[in-house]
Amino acid sequence: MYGAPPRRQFLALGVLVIAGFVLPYLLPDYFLYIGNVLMTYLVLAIGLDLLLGWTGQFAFAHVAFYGLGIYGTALLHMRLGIPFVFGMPIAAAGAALIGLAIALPATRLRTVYLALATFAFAECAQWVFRTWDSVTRGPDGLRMSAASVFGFSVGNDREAMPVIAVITALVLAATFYLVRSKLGRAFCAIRDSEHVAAASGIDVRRVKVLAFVISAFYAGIAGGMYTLFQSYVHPDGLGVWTLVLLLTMVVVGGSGSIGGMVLGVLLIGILPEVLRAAPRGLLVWQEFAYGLILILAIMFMPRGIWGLFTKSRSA
Amino acid sequence: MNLALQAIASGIATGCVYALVALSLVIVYKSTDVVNFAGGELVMLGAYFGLLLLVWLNLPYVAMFVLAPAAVFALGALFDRLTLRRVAGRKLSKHVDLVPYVVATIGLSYLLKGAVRVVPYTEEVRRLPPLFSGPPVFAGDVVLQRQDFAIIVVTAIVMAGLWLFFGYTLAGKALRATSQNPRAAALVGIPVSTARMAVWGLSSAIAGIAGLLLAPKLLMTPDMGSVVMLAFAAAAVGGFSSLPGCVVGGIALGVIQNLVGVFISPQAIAVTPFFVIMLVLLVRPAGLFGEAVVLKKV
Amino acid sequence: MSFFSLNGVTMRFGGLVALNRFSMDVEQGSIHALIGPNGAGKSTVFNCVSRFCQPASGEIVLDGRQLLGEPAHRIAGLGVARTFQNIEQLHQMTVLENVLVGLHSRVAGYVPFLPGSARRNAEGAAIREADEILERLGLQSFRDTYAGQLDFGRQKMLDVARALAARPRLLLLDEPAAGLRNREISFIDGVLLDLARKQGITIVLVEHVMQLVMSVADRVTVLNFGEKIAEGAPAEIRANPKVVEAYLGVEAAHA
Amino acid sequence: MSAWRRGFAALGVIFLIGNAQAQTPGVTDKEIVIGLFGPLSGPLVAYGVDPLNAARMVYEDINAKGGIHGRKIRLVIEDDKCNPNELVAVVKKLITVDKVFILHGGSCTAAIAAAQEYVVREKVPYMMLNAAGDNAVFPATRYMFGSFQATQRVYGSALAEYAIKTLGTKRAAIIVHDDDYGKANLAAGKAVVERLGGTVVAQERIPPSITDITAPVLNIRAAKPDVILSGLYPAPAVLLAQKYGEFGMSAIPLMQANQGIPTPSVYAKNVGNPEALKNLYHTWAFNDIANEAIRSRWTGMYKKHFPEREPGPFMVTGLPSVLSVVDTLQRMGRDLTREKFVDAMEKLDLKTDTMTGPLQFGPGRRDALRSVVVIKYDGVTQKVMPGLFTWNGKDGT
Repeated sequence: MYGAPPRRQFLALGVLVIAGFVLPYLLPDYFLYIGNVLMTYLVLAIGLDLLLGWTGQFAFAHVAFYGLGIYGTALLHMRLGIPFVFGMPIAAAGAALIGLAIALPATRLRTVYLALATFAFAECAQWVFRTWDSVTRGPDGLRMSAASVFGFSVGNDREAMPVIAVITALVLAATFYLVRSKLGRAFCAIRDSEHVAAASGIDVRRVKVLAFVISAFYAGIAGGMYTLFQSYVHPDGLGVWTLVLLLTMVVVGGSGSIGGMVLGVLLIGILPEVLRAAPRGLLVWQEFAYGLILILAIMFMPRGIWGLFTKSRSA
Repeated sequence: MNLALQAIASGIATGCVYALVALSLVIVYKSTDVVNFAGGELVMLGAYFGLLLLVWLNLPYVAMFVLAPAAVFALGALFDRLTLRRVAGRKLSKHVDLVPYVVATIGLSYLLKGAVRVVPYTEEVRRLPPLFSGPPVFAGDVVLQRQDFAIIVVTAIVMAGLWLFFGYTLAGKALRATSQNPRAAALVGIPVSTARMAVWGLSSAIAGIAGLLLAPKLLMTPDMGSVVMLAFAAAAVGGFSSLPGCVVGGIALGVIQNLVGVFISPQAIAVTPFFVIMLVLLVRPAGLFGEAVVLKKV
Repeated sequence: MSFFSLNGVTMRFGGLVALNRFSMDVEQGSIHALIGPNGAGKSTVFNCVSRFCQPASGEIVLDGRQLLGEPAHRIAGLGVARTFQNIEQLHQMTVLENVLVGLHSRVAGYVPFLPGSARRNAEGAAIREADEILERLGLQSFRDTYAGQLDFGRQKMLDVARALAARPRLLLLDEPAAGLRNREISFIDGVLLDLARKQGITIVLVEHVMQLVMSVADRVTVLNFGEKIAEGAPAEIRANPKVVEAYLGVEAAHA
Repeated sequence: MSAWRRGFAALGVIFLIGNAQAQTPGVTDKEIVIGLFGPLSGPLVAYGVDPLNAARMVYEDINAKGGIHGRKIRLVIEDDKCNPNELVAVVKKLITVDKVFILHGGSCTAAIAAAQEYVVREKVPYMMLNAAGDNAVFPATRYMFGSFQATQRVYGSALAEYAIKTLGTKRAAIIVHDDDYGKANLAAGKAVVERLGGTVVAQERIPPSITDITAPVLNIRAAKPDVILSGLYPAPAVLLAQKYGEFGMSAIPLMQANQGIPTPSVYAKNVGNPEALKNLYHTWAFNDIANEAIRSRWTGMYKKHFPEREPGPFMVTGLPSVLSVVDTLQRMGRDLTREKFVDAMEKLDLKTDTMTGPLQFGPGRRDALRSVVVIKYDGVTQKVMPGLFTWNGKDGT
């Protein structure tokens, strides 16, 4: 991609922000909560996709950075009294810094080795969240106090939605520019062929490291968003299941596209809510059905749902 | 001192199970580039098939030991035929496309877990009768279950069998050729897609055998497949390519876990395999026994 | 001292010697063909220059500058661009994006998040230049097609376009005519001559299509089993018995 | 009606009549709406389906008998998968869309804790279905009631008290998981052992996913305890017993908390070694073992309501919470508000033949059951040991 992002993309962001300010006056908490969860997942999924879909790096440490963002933002606020507007960027920068520390050795790895090493890192991070009792409250989980945004207390869905919508819009806008920049093209070039990328003057290792760091930063931001509308975090929620959920969103939506992420997050995120209407006797088949959906999606929609709407990219 | 000896002895037996599952993962990765995240669920399925045949259908143990892995063999081959062949057939890039495979096998793992969990009988922890039962065996202060010896022996047999199969039989050589260069293999008349199916079946059957050995020792729940993480760690030590490396990795991991539990803290047992993965890959980006990864020929 | 030279380059893969003290001198603005049977080490020469592999010994010098001390991504900035033997495309990117990637080393730093005018101007200039290159190579009408969807000949041409975008002083072409039809080969023929004669780009050409080699090359080097067996003008090479033997020997082995 | 349509209907209502809400949500002249939920799918489904069905059958049974003070109970049933995100969504849906009177659900403490802040802020009474962890009731909040089958502090304390006082042991080894259950169990057990003059010679915290339990058992053996107190889950509990038998430690009493032994006969079969069952004790919160009639009464009722399903071992865990809700509603009469429900629930003092002890709340107390029994099991017969073991409300907090 190249050039400036088209105007309609910013128009969509405007609609998102307006909705974020208006909907809290119209909808019950349940819908606001789902909206907040979906926007958080969108930022997470886009961050993961920058590595997975755009740069072609099979890195699975995303949930660890998400956790760092959550615990970081919450603890900075609760222990040191640092308000959200500073705490969230500091926590996200911390996540990015740890991302850098992981990326330096990890970018030497390829394929299954990279996947395993990053997955192992995520498991280690979860173990630290669970075991470092004195800081994270370990297996008891951390009860978070309401965040403070520009002096306003933000601790429920109603108050959080405008803030979350603004953050989501900012992240999306940044991503629109990122994927159309020289750096975004370098990501894609590395995904398609490291040889061509290197021969074209792209510093493959450095760009991969950048992708890792930016991806971790996004996850850290998503973690900060979580602290705005949730009141409790438990290490069990930062494990494989969340990674699988994100992977599903990325793959079903269509990796390597922002539109695909929006679709994937919406569909997979709302799926459990829609299934509430299913007959109770069938609920027990949900896990089976989830597996089946994954398999069918990968068989029949190689480029995700987004790929069904856009032209094919290979001969 | 006998504390350490006991920890090592038990670790070797447990490590052999990791090694078996790791072997199943590695032969499939080597031949089809698929990282099988459903490997653990194939183990689980093997164990439940065993229970079904033994307890519900009242078959003799020997028949069960043949039929249960055979059923898992069929399932693995079928999965390759129905799903992976389609995924592999339209690779988007010339490079190894890991993500579609990962997602497909994760899908399989949820599908299998979900299917087993629907049966109310699986709500409770179950146990398969051991291959050899009887009082434990003492060697000085060190004690092992008879089943532990069964595990060590079967692992050795499977390992030797794979070595003979891939090294000395025509079918095995054909499979190896297929994994190294599918196009060339097709040119000399090897039926590549049948070979792929066979590898998947073989790998699944090994996972099934691991399940039969593991179920008496580790007990059965629909979530017992999580043992695959330990197998991944074992495979990483072996570089995801070396079969002896897997066995060494599995045994080392079993022993290290126990030593960590005794001398550091049992709380650290859970994180040990992941620590091992990171450490090994940090020192040797392609595992201790792996061949160096080079970019494909330009 | 010639413009581009390899001196005593030795490259081993495990026990296999891919290049054995190979030397070659290329004059500025010339088209220098590198031929030899399959597996002779031609692509290895390119990969050493591109810094994808590290020779055991020897030196590679471009315009007085040692290339072996540079990392792979800096080679393009020094004026060396290359194409690839198996079409190695950025196939999920469009034709224009492919060329923009080729321009990478010439677009100013990474500033993805600033919609400032500097960035806009730099991007604008890059896009204009990419369009010009596409125009020149007849790919303009495929500007927004994904590279993976082009036919074989156009993919080859796109490879050249991407390489040219780096505005190279030295262009390494790895079998640009392989698998092409006659009409396409004569188009490449014209392009190469234009690049060398009019724009002064030095070209090293690995090629099996003798028709192309003979019509454009100023000088030909012949490799077999990693060693140079002959060098000279095209006509001399055609008459060289060692060359004929190398090729025929291989052909005979094939048959 | 789908959740969406209901949601839009609710949206319309808000638009039309604003937020005026004169009467108590979820209560009409003819019915009381209760939101009932638990894990009906996913990895923890075993802890959800039967207990939720048990609660359903009691509510339906009450309805069949004419309801409570002229009102029928209407249930809105949801699946929370024991996942915190989903449980919070369920709670918010039940409160703001379905507008239930009270919430009754949850089998996993961590998931419930995620909803606690919201429930308290919205002032909606929340009855935990069968989650027994300590985190949702300590510290107590006004609106959240739970632990109807005793918390881990109760079990840790009961195991320790029996070991020191009745078995007369002095050196206890405690093995628990490295999660919230284990933390609470260990804290209470240790406090009681030390209060009664014993010492804790080994405390092992192991991951629930452990595959080889050799190391912690070796540590325990090296500490030379004269009793082993375990708070492990079913699979690790069996692994512990097997290794304990293998190492010939059966002279030392092994005491398991009841989460390790959901069905004693299955446990015995899984352990497989009679040697490891010779000296086994476990805690229990229900009278169904002492009194077979109680068990068959409930299973009979279950089969009548759900003929297609054989009730599993966790079915009974759904009973005490529903019995408490029914008792409270009956005590309240027809005047129902959420605040009055909380006040009435706080005064709960329900003695049932099903539970070992009384179900009680009080000011600042939100855990219902504090008394359990100890059972000796040799693989064939279960013998309820004399005495009721009651947590004093202080140990381990």
